[in-house]
Amino acid sequence: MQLHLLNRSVASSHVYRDALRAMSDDDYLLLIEDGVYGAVAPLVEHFSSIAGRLFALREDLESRGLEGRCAESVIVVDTEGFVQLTEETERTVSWF
Amino acid sequence: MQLHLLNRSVASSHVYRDALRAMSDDDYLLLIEDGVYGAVAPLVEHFSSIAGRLFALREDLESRGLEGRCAESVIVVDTEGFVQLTEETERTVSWF
Amino acid sequence: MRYALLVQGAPYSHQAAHSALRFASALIDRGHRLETVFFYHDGIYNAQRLATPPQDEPHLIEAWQRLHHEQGTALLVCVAAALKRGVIDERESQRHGKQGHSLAASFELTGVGQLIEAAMTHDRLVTFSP
Amino acid sequence: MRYALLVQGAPYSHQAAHSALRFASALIDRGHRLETVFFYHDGIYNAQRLATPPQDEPHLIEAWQRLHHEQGTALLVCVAAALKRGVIDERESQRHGKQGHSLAASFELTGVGQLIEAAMTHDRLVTFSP
Amino acid sequence: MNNADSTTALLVVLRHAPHGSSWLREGLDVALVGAAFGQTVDLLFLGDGVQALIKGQQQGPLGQKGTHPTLDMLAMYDIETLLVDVESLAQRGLTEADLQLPVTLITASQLPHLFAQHTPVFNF
Amino acid sequence: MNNADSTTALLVVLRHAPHGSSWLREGLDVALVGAAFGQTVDLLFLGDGVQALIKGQQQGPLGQKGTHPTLDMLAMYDIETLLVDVESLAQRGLTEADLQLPVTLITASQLPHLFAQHTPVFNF
Repeated sequence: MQLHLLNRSVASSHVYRDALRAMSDDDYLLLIEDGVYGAVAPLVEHFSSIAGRLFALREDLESRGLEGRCAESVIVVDTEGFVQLTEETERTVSWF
Repeated sequence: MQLHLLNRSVASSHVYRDALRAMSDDDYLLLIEDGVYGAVAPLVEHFSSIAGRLFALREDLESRGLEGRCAESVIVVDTEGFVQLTEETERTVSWF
Repeated sequence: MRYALLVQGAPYSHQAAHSALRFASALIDRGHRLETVFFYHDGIYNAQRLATPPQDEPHLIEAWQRLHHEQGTALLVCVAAALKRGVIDERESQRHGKQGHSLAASFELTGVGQLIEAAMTHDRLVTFSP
Repeated sequence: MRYALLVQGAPYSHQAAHSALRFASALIDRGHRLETVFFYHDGIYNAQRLATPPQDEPHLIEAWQRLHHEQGTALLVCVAAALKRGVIDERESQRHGKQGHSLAASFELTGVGQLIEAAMTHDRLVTFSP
Repeated sequence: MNNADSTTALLVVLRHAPHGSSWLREGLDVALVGAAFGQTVDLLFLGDGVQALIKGQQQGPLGQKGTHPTLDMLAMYDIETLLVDVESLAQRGLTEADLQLPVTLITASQLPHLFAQHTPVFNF
Repeated sequence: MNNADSTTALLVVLRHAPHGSSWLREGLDVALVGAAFGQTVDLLFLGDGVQALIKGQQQGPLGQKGTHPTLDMLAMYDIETLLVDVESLAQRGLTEADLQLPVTLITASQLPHLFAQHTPVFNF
């Protein structure tokens, strides 16, 4: 089981598609940095195939003014939660 | 009349869309660096709206092994031709 | 657990270094050990000795150095990536007939082999890229 | 015509500097004048004094310096972008209580105002970005 | 306007989001300095750049400065024309009400004219 | 293989095109060093990375080195598994016949398994 990190907005980069294609059925995806723009409707629809396994980093949402805009389907974690996700998964793969 | 430069592949970046949207009817678009991957079929279809005004830089095609693969609709220029395009147009706008 | 970080973004150009430092602090707070940070690609600019950020901005190079002093974290800089980008230590400088050095204290130039080893020997490797 | 270039990519990381240098040479061959190159964003790393590329790779910093010597091209480096990234001259180094400098010869630190002026006073401004 | 004599205004196009990279900050610096030098400066927020205007932004991790305070200073520099691409807003689920400042909305058909009428154009 | 004892191989994912940036070169360096250290290394060409394999590449401007000579050296380092994402090829109008070296084609359904079975994964 792996944790994938994505730091690009789905609105400007195609890399999220490769990240999704590389994910196994129990893998997690954590949106960080500019990736968190993808946690907001309507862009979050690009992640409908991984409902329940999509996370976004609270600090990056907050700094971008997105905390109240984040879709309900996204699980928001702070950096401590990010570390926890790396504990629970075997390996981290970064997409940029 | 303006010369637009694009250095990103249409296969990985959306920026070509904004470049096309910003272009006037007589503007030119020159593909350079990784932008030249967009001069090859089927990716070149993304530029069908500017047929006759789409250029690609020969040196960047050659170094990437694309010289023989470049679509016929694309006007290939070398760096001297690139300079000429900047002479003929009032202004250059770079998209990256 | 024993963590290694791979940092590939230049400081002050991309958020990679900020994110990595914040992650570093959180993993230490959770009782883990940050043994190694490996700087590769433009990440090697994090070891730039003369970085002079504005007073109201975080000094990222000093933040890395604090990790080294307080946690014993090894700050490893890929020598091939660093040399061509002009981040070099006194020894490399002399070897190439140059004057002066640009590698900040507490960072050390090393080979990519150390990254492979870090990946093999640590429990976790997390990459922060531009 | 009088040309200015704006270079925003780090050498050896992105093709921007290569492309800009090739364009520079071609415009000179066509009888134009390259008066100014302005380095901004990660382009300021083109002025990194201690860059030590492998022998089989082009030395981009020296290529810029040749332009300066042979064509009188001004090599202007944005001081705000350069300071935080650690590319500083002797004067800034002393002013900030540091030892040594990292700005290559023939390059000069200057403000963004010079970029605005270059854009206004030259016939053409062409930007090369990462 | 500072420079009513000038026949054209300078256009600074902002296409990057805050925090993730320094492009937005460095683009704004060009705009501010241009204005300080007496040029008329128009700003165009395009693509991810429209996210610079989202209300309620804060500092980033480790005290990384945001660009939202700079936006509030634009008026002091006589930068009053904030052009925003409608399509970029819509793609991101944003409306004018979500933005920190009053803006002028630009439709697709106006975009080419904007680029054609300004000299120079700085694209960040 | 150098390291038949090792239960897992190292996966280096190459996602960037040659010449435009140094990502591809630096990713290949990690693969070569990994192999020199006795690890089993598999390469996956994904997205723009498949363009690294296009036949007939040359030096870039000013003698900028390409990565195509490095690819020819992979076999000497016992890096024999060159995995190529079929979908990335198709999107770019490429087929196996366009490539410089023999490769193993990977379909969408095999991709997750590849990432799951290798440790570590370096994504460039």
